[in-house]
Amino acid sequence: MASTQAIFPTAVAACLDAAGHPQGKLPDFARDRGTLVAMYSDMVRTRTFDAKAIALQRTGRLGTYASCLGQEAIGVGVAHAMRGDDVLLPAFRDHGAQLVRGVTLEEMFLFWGGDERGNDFAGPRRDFPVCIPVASQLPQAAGVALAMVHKGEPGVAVALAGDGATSKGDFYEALNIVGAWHLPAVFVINNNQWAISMHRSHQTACDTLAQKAVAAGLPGERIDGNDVIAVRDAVRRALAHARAGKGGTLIECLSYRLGDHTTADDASRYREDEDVRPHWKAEPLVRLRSHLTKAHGWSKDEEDALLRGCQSQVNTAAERYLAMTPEPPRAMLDSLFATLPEDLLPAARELDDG
Amino acid sequence: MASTQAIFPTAVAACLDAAGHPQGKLPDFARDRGTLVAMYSDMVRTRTFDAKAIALQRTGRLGTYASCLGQEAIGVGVAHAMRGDDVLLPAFRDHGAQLVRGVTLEEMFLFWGGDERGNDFAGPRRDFPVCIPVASQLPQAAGVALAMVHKGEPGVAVALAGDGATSKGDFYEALNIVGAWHLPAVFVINNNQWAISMHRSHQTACDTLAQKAVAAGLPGERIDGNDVIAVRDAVRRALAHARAGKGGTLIECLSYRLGDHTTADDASRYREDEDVRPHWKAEPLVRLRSHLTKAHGWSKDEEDALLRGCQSQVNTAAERYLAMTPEPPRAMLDSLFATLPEDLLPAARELDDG
Amino acid sequence: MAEMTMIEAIRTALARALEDDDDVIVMGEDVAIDGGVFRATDGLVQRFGAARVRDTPLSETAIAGVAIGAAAHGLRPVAEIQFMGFLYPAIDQLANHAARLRNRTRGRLGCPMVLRAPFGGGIKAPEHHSESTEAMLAHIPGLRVVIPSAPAKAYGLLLAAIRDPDPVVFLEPKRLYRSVSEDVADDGAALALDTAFVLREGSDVTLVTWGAMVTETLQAATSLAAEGLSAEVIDLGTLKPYDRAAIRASVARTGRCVIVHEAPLTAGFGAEIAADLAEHRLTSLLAPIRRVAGYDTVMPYLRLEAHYMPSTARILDAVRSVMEFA
Amino acid sequence: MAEMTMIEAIRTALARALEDDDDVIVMGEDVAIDGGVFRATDGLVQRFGAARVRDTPLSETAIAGVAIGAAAHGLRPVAEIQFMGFLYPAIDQLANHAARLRNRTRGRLGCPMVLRAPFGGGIKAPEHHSESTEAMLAHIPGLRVVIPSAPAKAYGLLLAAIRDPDPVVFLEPKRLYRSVSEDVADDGAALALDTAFVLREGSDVTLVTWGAMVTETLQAATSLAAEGLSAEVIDLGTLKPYDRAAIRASVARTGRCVIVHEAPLTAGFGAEIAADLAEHRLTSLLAPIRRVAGYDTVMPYLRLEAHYMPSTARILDAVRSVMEFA
Ligand SMILES: Cc1ncc(C[n+]2csc(CCOP(=O)(O)OP(=O)(O)O)c2C)c(N)n1
Ligand SMILES: Cc1ncc(C[n+]2csc(CCOP(=O)(O)OP(=O)(O)O)c2C)c(N)n1
Ligand SMILES: [Mg+2]
Ligand SMILES: [Mg+2]
Repeated sequence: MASTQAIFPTAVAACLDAAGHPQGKLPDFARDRGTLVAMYSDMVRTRTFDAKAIALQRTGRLGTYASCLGQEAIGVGVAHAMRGDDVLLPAFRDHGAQLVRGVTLEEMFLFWGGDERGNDFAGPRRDFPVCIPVASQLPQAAGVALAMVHKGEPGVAVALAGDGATSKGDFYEALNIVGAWHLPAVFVINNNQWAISMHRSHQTACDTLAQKAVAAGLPGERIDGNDVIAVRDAVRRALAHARAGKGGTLIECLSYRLGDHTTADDASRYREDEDVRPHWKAEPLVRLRSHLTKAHGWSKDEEDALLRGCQSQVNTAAERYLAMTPEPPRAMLDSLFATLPEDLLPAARELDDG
Repeated sequence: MASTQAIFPTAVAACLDAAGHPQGKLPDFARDRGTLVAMYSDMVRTRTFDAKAIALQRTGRLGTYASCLGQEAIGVGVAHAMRGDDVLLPAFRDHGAQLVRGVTLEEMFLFWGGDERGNDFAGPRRDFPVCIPVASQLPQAAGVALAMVHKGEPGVAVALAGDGATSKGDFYEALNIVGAWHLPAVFVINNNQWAISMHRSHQTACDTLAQKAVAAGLPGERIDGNDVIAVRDAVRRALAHARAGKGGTLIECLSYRLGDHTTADDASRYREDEDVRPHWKAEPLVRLRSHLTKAHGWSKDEEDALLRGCQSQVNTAAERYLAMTPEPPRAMLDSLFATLPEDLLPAARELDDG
Repeated sequence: MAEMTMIEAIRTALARALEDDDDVIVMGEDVAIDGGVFRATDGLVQRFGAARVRDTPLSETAIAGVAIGAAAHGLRPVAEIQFMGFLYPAIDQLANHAARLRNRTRGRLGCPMVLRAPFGGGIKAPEHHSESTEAMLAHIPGLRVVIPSAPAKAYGLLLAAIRDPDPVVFLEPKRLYRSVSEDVADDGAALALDTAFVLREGSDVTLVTWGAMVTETLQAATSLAAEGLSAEVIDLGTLKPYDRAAIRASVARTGRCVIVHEAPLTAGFGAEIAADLAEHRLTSLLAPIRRVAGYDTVMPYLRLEAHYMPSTARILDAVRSVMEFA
Repeated sequence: MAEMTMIEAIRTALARALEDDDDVIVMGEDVAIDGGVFRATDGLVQRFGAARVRDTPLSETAIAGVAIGAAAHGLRPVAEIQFMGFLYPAIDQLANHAARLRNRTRGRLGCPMVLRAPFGGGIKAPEHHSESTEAMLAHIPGLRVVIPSAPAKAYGLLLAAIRDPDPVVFLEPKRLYRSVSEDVADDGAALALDTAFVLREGSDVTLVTWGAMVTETLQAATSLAAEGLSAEVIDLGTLKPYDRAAIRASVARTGRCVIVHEAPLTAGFGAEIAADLAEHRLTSLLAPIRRVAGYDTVMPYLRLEAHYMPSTARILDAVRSVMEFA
């Protein structure tokens, strides 16, 4: 029972308050200016990418896009806690995590622009592509963890999912098998309070999402998802736990979806601006910037340089993406199987001719 | 949090110990001799049916059959707690519950003998037929509960499922929607320790199955499933709770599968006789009989008469079942739709001719 | 009569059904306050209340299972799966339960539910938002599969589906949601299920299709007419059970058949139609039966999507090849 | 060489694969100590240990999803679904992930998994234990569907499936598990996938089938021979992608085709074969293509099951009707 009772404190672990004041002693890594600046920079880069992606979509140059506005700390914190030999299984709102893992901005534009090459990352070769069917990446994460155990690799499978995802059977079956098989897998829930139009309070009668870990005999934790230090620290601990052979963890990160669900959504249909406004006060970038400024002398110049740098990186990547010619039509067949079966030759010929 | 913390006591509620001694004050209904005798009789009738079904299967006169040996108290206790306007959604091992609900012995033989007419109960017209795909009856129970609420009926949907069923996504999705929608549904888990060859300890890392209710924000309870009084009492309370508009409950009943999984199974492949033997000491019939004898003067004559009565009822039903001619082949089409579509006319003709 | 898009016609039919029958409820992800991601249910919760127009948690298995339980206990649930690519977790409930409940209880319990799902590509949607897996569903005995191809048909067929005593999967070609409008009378009149629609009469070749591909198919027929070729265009309307008689009759007259669908070729529903003709109208056939279908691959992401979708040109090529056949 | 039943051949192939390649793991419900409900994995856990032969919790979605994740990360999982009727909850993972992973990552991640499932009726099993839904799976682009029809084929095809770099659904006709035995060499030799087997050569009519129905089909061919009719019998072996060339070539010679399958007629896989012939071999056809298939209804409970299963007599009727056709 020990493991399951641990989650009952509904307290939300945070390292910084909304104004950026440390809450008690910070974790070791968070006392290093360079580390904090790296995390901050990645959050800014993520937000810059996000804004550009929305702009491209609005002008018809990108497909439907899911903004991560206000949730940058989760992806960035998670990926900063991970090692190269871990594997990330992202959902569709985890741009920050993908960027930190080494997926390039150009690859990300390609993916959201509707080009499969965007999933053929040059960087984290074993990371999974974005997963669209909600929660279906979670059983796969258990499978990756199983392969790691089997091969004696020291890695951990880390999957991200939303609050809505916790209602799916997949989530639960995966969590249960992680528990039953004692697998090195960490599930991080981005509880951004919304699943399209459904508020978290209607998604489940649970007080917390972390308590769902109780159903699998796993430890669950609640973290302030606007606090990148807290996210990273919680994931770091969960990864160490898993790497030590102690099994998986469910981490609920509390955040807020400041934007629409996707560019195809209009959140004003189901929530008021007044509901959203207070959450701007708690958003993750301001918080870490305040802390950096107060505790590490982060300057206006540094900030400006960072913003300019991110903007130019993102613009360059967007230009490269836009300049890239689409694949030839028969690319839709070429990677379906390792070797094209004969059955598909007529289609391949048609596509070549067409 | 109150609702979810309630389950943490791992204590198992029981009214009688294995020797039939009352543990504290018995619930009101359990002080009435007639009520106890009725429950006892239903358990004996269930066990008699069970033995006959196995015998018929062994001689090729019934299909594969799932014995409920040792688990009679669960079905009988559940159904005795229910009212006529409740709806039962049974799994495949809930013969006791079906019998008490009014499904006839003959209908049950028909079903297990491979005849759909066995599901066309004359008695509980709104109860569901036996559900084979594990856990798939649970979302349906939520749907029945929804219909009851919608129609202003005072009923509760009661579904039975096994310990293995609690690993399925269906179980969890159903439980979650019962919680989220506050539906009058009660899920009773027959934790008979086995899912075919998998012991409960491998099915999930949870210490209890009742704690899985925590994932849905529902109350969960653990009951001694060999104690028909305790089962009935727990279900009675859960039904009252649901009828009062307070929502659903998950009840874990601890029992033991004394027989093979089904007549197609050979449990000696995966468990030792020594593992099973101690559980015979806790089985439900002996327990209630001891209590009846000690507290209510249940006599040897009464016992003999009961056994004889059950035997003759079961034999008569079996004979009627065996004498019943199968439906004509085209019955396989006649109830597929409310009205046979034209598309099926050629098949109907073929079946009529063939 | 009012001019409506297909999405408006669907909404109007849902409102009509909710109005007419208290047992009708609407449920699905985002169907209430948001009005559905395509707005099919816009305004319904305001009009009929949150008890009858219900947002579900994000769980497709539960959506289908709850609909079944509710239907068996006397409601007429109209459940929505947000996109057909997310329907797979509901198939177990559909195939193992919805489609069987009446049969296995020999009529004691019915399952008058409708499962709506937008389907098909061509709107440059993200991955998994463009599937056409109607053939998988049409293989399940006991299930009806209905696909409207225009606003008035959507209205009449949806009402028929809701009133039908058996389970219906109602697949809505999302490419047509807003692309065409026509006059629709909100008169509560249902259209007959299991009956094909002849969209255009013709004598030289029979074109059979359903859903969004009626657009390209009718375009092809128009082009052919300009060339002096008379194409009959049949819209199945109901895929299972489908109107074999209508197609056989048409092909008996024309002697030629081209079947058009967006789903992958192999084991697509076009195969069933061709097979039926190869058995029952072989001697009428003057030319091979051609299927113009999606390629046997995953619907590509949006940059290549247009190359996947069967085009008017591909239909015309196929028709010409069967016309030239001798 | 040893005489083996199909279940023994499958077990032997699994042992061989486990022996040859450390990345192969076997997983499913009751596959370890119990050796599988049909004993396909009997003795494997004792020989290869509980880390490689794994009992899973009762959760088919997880079984498929775990297999995908493990395959993508370098293992070669052979997962078992206990009965095909319980495969539906795995379809989402199969269709939306297993079948697509290589394509959507442009080859970066593969999915070399095998999902085994016993299928088909005729053993008087309980409800939901007798399905044949191979056509649904064969419609999914990117998936291979393989069905053996005899012990040696089961051995060779299963090894091929396990070694294949792409996902394979391996459907085992459970009616044949113990009904026939033949010599099987445990020589580690795989059979070619995607290639049909000509079980019997003939010149008058082509009978196409797969799985357990080879029994009745061969019986029919024998009866026909006694009447002086020469039937060619083709066993597909792989349903997707299937050996269109072999069937077209046979029908080009015989001019007549009868397709036999146990699954319901409508949108069954027989439709695909007939449709392919109606397009590519129309001029060779001397008679209508007949499909002898299950009726479009739910497999009945055991008392009526025999009336559902396509019988030798029904096959003979169909063959006679195409032979008499003029
Ligand atoms: C299985 C499935 N059902 C429905 C959808 C459509 N859909 C996309 S995102 C979404 C809401 C997801 O909510 P949540 O899990 O909280 O993630 P968030 O969008 O908030 O990041 C829905 C319903 C889907 N992608 N997958
Ligand atoms: C979804 C599904 N998977 C597999 C099976 C095969 N099967 C039948 S019973 C069973 C074990 C069920 O265990 P449990 O839920 O504990 O019920 P019990 O048999 O102990 O009553 C299995 C795996 C099934 N019926 N349904
Ligand atoms: Mg969310
Ligand atoms: Mg059990």
